[in-house]
Amino acid sequence: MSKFSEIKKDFPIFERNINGNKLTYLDSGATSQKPNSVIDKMNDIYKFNNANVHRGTYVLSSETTQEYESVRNKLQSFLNASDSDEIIFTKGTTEALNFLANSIANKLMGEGDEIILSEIEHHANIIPWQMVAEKYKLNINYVKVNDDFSLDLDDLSSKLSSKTKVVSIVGESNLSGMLPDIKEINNLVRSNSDSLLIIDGAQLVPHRKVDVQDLGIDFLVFSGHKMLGPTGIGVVWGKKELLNSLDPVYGGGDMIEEVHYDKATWAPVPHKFEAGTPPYVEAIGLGAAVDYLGNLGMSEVEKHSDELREYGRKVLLDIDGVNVIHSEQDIAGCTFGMYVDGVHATDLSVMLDTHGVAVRAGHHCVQPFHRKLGIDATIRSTAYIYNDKEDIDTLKSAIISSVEMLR
Amino acid sequence: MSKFSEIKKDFPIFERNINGNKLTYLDSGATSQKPNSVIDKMNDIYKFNNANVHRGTYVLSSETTQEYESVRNKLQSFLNASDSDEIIFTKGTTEALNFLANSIANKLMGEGDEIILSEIEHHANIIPWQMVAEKYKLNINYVKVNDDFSLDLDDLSSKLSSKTKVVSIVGESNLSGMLPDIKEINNLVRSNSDSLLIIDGAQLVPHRKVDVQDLGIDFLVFSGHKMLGPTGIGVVWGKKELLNSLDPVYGGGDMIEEVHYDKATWAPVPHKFEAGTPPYVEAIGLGAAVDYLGNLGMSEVEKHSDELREYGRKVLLDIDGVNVIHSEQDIAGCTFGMYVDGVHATDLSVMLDTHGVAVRAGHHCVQPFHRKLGIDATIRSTAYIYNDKEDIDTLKSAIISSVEMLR
Amino acid sequence: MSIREKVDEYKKILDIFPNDQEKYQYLIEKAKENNSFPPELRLDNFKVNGCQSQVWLVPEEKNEKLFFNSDSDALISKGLVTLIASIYSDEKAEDIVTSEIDLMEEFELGVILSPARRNGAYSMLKTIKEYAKNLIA
Amino acid sequence: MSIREKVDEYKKILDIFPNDQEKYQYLIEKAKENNSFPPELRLDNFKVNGCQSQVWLVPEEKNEKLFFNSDSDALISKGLVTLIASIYSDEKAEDIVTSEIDLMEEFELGVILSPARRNGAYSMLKTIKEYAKNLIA
Ligand SMILES: Cc1ncc(COP(=O)(O)O)c(C=O)c1O
Ligand SMILES: Cc1ncc(COP(=O)(O)O)c(C=O)c1O
Repeated sequence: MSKFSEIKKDFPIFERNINGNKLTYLDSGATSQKPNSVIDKMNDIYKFNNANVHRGTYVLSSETTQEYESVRNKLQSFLNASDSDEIIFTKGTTEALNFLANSIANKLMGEGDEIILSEIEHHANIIPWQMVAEKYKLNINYVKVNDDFSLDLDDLSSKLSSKTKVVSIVGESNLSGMLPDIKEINNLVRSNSDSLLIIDGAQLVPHRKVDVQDLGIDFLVFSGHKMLGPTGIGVVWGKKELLNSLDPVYGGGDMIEEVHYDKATWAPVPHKFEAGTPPYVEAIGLGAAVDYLGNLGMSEVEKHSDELREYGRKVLLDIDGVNVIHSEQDIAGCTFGMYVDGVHATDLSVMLDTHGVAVRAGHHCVQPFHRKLGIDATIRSTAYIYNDKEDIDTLKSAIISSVEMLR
Repeated sequence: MSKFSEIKKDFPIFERNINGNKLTYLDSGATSQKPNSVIDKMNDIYKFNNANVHRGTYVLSSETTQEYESVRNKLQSFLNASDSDEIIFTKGTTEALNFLANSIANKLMGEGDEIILSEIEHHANIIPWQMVAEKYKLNINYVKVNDDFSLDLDDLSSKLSSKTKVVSIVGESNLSGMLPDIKEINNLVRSNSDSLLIIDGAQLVPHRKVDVQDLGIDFLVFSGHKMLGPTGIGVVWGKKELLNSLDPVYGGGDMIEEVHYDKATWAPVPHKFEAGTPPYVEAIGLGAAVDYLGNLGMSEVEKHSDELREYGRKVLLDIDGVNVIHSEQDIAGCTFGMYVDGVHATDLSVMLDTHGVAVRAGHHCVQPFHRKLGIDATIRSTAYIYNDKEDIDTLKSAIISSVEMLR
Repeated sequence: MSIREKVDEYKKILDIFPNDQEKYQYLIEKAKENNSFPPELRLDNFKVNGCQSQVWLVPEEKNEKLFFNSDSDALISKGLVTLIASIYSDEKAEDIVTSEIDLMEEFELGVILSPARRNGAYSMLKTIKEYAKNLIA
Repeated sequence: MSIREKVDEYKKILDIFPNDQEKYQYLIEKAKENNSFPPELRLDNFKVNGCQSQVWLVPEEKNEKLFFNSDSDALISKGLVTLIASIYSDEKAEDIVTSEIDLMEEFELGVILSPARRNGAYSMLKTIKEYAKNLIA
C-alpha cells in the first residue's frame, strides 16, 4: 500500500475535525473527495484563463477551449476509446442515461420493443427507461439477482430476443459491490439479440481499469464527482458510428450547423450532443482527476480496492448482529451494505457520525431492490483510494458501540 | 462610478497580460469573469465540507446540503419570488429551456397549438421549441423585430390567439442589447390568450433588477456563468402552482418518492425536477455570486450598465465605417453588435486580440436574425460591472487600427 | 408551562450533555419511555412527510387544548418527535400558531436538527402548526 | 523544395516578426497577393468544413504532383490557407500523406494556429491529406 499510505495528504478535507474525531469518510459511493490538484486546476482556470469555449478568437477563449477539448483526449486514452469524438460531456450519469434513453428510444425503438435492466439498478438506470417506455410503449424486463448478489445470466439469456433493443446494466453495484462479467454479458447480448449494450459505470469507472474496446460494449456512462472530479460533469462514451446515427435530444447553441426559423441542422459529434455552454471548467477539473488517477495507475487503484474489500470482508462480515449485503463473488468492489435487525439505519448512521464516521443511510437509490430484500434501508460503506484498513477498523468499533446504544 | 472604480481588483483575471497588453475583456455576453469571493467559496466547499447533498445523516453532508438549499432562499429574494421551492437548478439556460419546452409540450399542449418566439431569439430559445414542435405537431410563430431592433408588439398582438400556449421571449437581446417591455408583453399575452409567458433571462438577470412577481410572468430562466457564477449551473424560476402541475422530464435519484419495477412517483417541487446528483458546488458558487451582486446592489449594477451603454453609444456609433447593431430605445443593455463592410468579423476579432481586446465574432447563436439582416457575422462587445469607459476607448482605437490593417 | 418555558427547560437539560453522542442518548431514552402510541394509529394520514425515517403525529383536543401523540420506527427520530410533541402539547391552538420559536436555533442537536436535513424536524413542526391552524379555522 | 524545407523557410520568415500583429500582417499580405482563385470555384464541395470563415481548397494534379488553389472570405484565414497550400503544393501525394509535420507546433501564430480553434487550420490540413490519400487509393 506504499503509494496509498500518504495519500490523505493530497485531500484537504482530511484536515477536518468531526465531533472531536478525525474524519473517517466512507461515503465515496455517493461522492468522492477531491485532491488539491483538481481543486487548484479549476481555480487556475477561473483565475487566469476563463472564457467561453469554441467560438472565441482571442487568447483566453483559445486557451480554455484547448484545455477543454484536451480532456476528450485524456478520456479517450483512459478508456481506450478509438476516437476522442466518442467522448460526450454531460452534467452527470443521470443526464447521460436520460439522454441515451430518449435518443435511442426515439431513433431506434418502436412499440413493443424491449429494454432489459437488472433488479439491482440505480434509479438513474431505471426511471429514464420507465419514462421512455411509457412514451413509446416499450416493455422493460429486469434480470434477476441471485442470492449471492450476482446477476442471473441464465435469466438474462432467456429474456434476450429479437425484440430486445437495449440492455443497460450497472458496471459495479453501488450497494453490494457486485461486478458483473461484462464480457460474458456482451457475448450473451450479441449471440441472442441485436441489442445495444449500455454499462452504467458510475461506480465502476472510479475503481477499475475500463477498456471499452476490450469489453465490446456500445455505451458507457459515468460521473466526474465520484472519481475525484468536480460536480456537474459526466461522460457518455459511445461507438462513433452509433453516435453518428443518433439524434440530439437537447437543442441550443454550439450544437448546430445551421439554424433557420423553420428548422436546424446539427454539428458533427461530439458537438451535436452538447447544447449550450458546456460545464467546461468542470470538464477541465475532470481532466485533472483523470491525470491524478493515471499517475497512481488504475491497476494500483484496483489492487488497493481489492485489498480494502478483502479486509472489509474479514472485519465487517464478522460483526455480531450485522447483516451484510455484499457480493460473494471473488472479485467485487469495496462496498458494503449493512443493516442490524431492530436498529434503524438512520439512527445507526447518525450515531456513527458522532465517531467521525461518514456513511450513508437509506435506500441508496436502489429502492426496488431493497423492497425485494424486504428491508427499508441500509447503511452503506464505500471505500476509495484515500481510505485504509484503519478506517475499516474505526467503522467496526463505531458500529459496535453505536448498536449498543441503540438497542 | 465610485463603487465600480476599484472593482477589477476583485477579479484575478485582470492581472493577465495579453499579447503585451492589459486585458480588455468585452465578451461578458458569452461568459462573465469571476470575483475571488465566488472562486474561494467553491474552493472552501471542496476543501472542507464536500459531501453529496440531501441523503446524508452526517456533518459534512448536512453542511453541504444547508449551503446548497440556502441558495434557493438567496435566489428567492434576489428575484422576489414568493417561495424558495420555485427555484429549480439546471446546468444552464439551455437545459432550462429544453426542460420547459419538453415538460410544457408534453403536459399542456396538443396538435396545432402555437408557440410564439421572436426573430431575435438565441438558438437556446429556438431549437428546443423546434424539436418539440416536430414531436407534438405544434406551430411556431416569430414576432417581428423593427428596424430599431425593438420587438413589434402589434405583430405579437396579432399573432396571439386561443391556440397560443407558450410565448417565450428574450429578456435582453445578446446582440443588440434590446430590452423588451416585459410588463407590456405580459399584458398583451394575458388579454389575448391563455398562454404561458417565459422570459429567457440569460442576459437580463446579470444586468438588471428582476422582480418576477412585479413582471407577472410565469417562468424565468438564466445561467450562473454569465452573472459572476461558475459554469454548470442555471436556474428555472416558475410559479409554484405551474411547477406542481408539470411532470419531470429527467428521471433518476433524488427526484422520486417511490420507485417500483413498474412505475415511480415523484417527490414534491423543486426536487422532482432535479434528477441525480445536482451541481451542488456550482449552485453554492452561484449563491456567492448573488451575494456579490447583492452587495453592489442591482440598482447600482443597472446604473453602471446604463452609463457604459451611453458612453458606448457616444463612442462606438461614431467610428467611421463601422455599422452597429444596437437597440435605439432609451433603455437598453451595454451590448453592441458591429460589422465593417468588406472586413470579415473573424479577422477583426483576431486583430483586436493583438491589442488585448476580447470580443466575440460570429453569429452569437442568433443565426436566423443575422440572416435576416443579410450579414454572416458580427463582432460583439458586451460590458459588465468590471468594465469602464477606458475599456470602450481601448476598443475604439483597437478597431480603428485593426480595420486599417485589414483594408 | 408555556411553550417558551418548556423549550428553556429542555435547553437546560440538553446543555448538560457535553457532546452529540450523549444528547442523542438522552433522546433515545425519551424514545424508550414513550410507549403509549397505539400501533393501529401508524396510519398514512398521520405520517409526517419527508423524514428519513417513518414518523407519526396524532393530534387530540382536550379542554380546548391540543395534545400530540407521536411515534417513529427510528429511535432518535422518535426521541426528537417525542420532545417536540411534549413542547407543543397541552397548549392552545392559537399559542402554537403564533409561537415563533426556532427549534433549530434553540437546540444544538447535531445533524438531526440541522436545517439541512431535508424536512425532518422541520416537517414535524410544520405538521403540528398545520393541525393547530386547522383547528382555529 | 521538400515540405520540410518549405516549412523551415516560412518559419524563418515568421520569426522575423516580433509579435502576432506583424505576423498577421504578413499573412494579410500573402492573402492579398493570392488573387488567382476563380470565383466560380467557390463551390460547396471545395469548402473546408469547420473554419470560422469560409475557406475553399481546390486540388489539381500536374506531372504526378499535387497543387492546391485556395481562397477564403476572411483575410487572415486566406493568408493561412495560402501559406499551407503553398507548403503542400508541387509535392507528390505520398509525400503529403506521410509528412508528419505538426504545423501547430512549428508556427507560432497566436490564436489562429492554436489547437483550440475548433477545426480551422486543422481542417485545412485534413482536407489536403484526404485529397492526397484519395489520389493514391
Ligand atoms: C439570450 C441568451 N439565451 C440563452 C443563452 C444560452 O445560455 P447557456 O449557454 O448558458 O445555456 C445565452 C448565452 O449564450 C443567451 O445570450
Ligand atoms: C450505479 C449508479 N448509477 C448512477 C448514479 C447516478 O449518478 P449521478 O447522481 O452522478 O448522476 C449513481 C450514483 O448515485 C450510481 O451509484
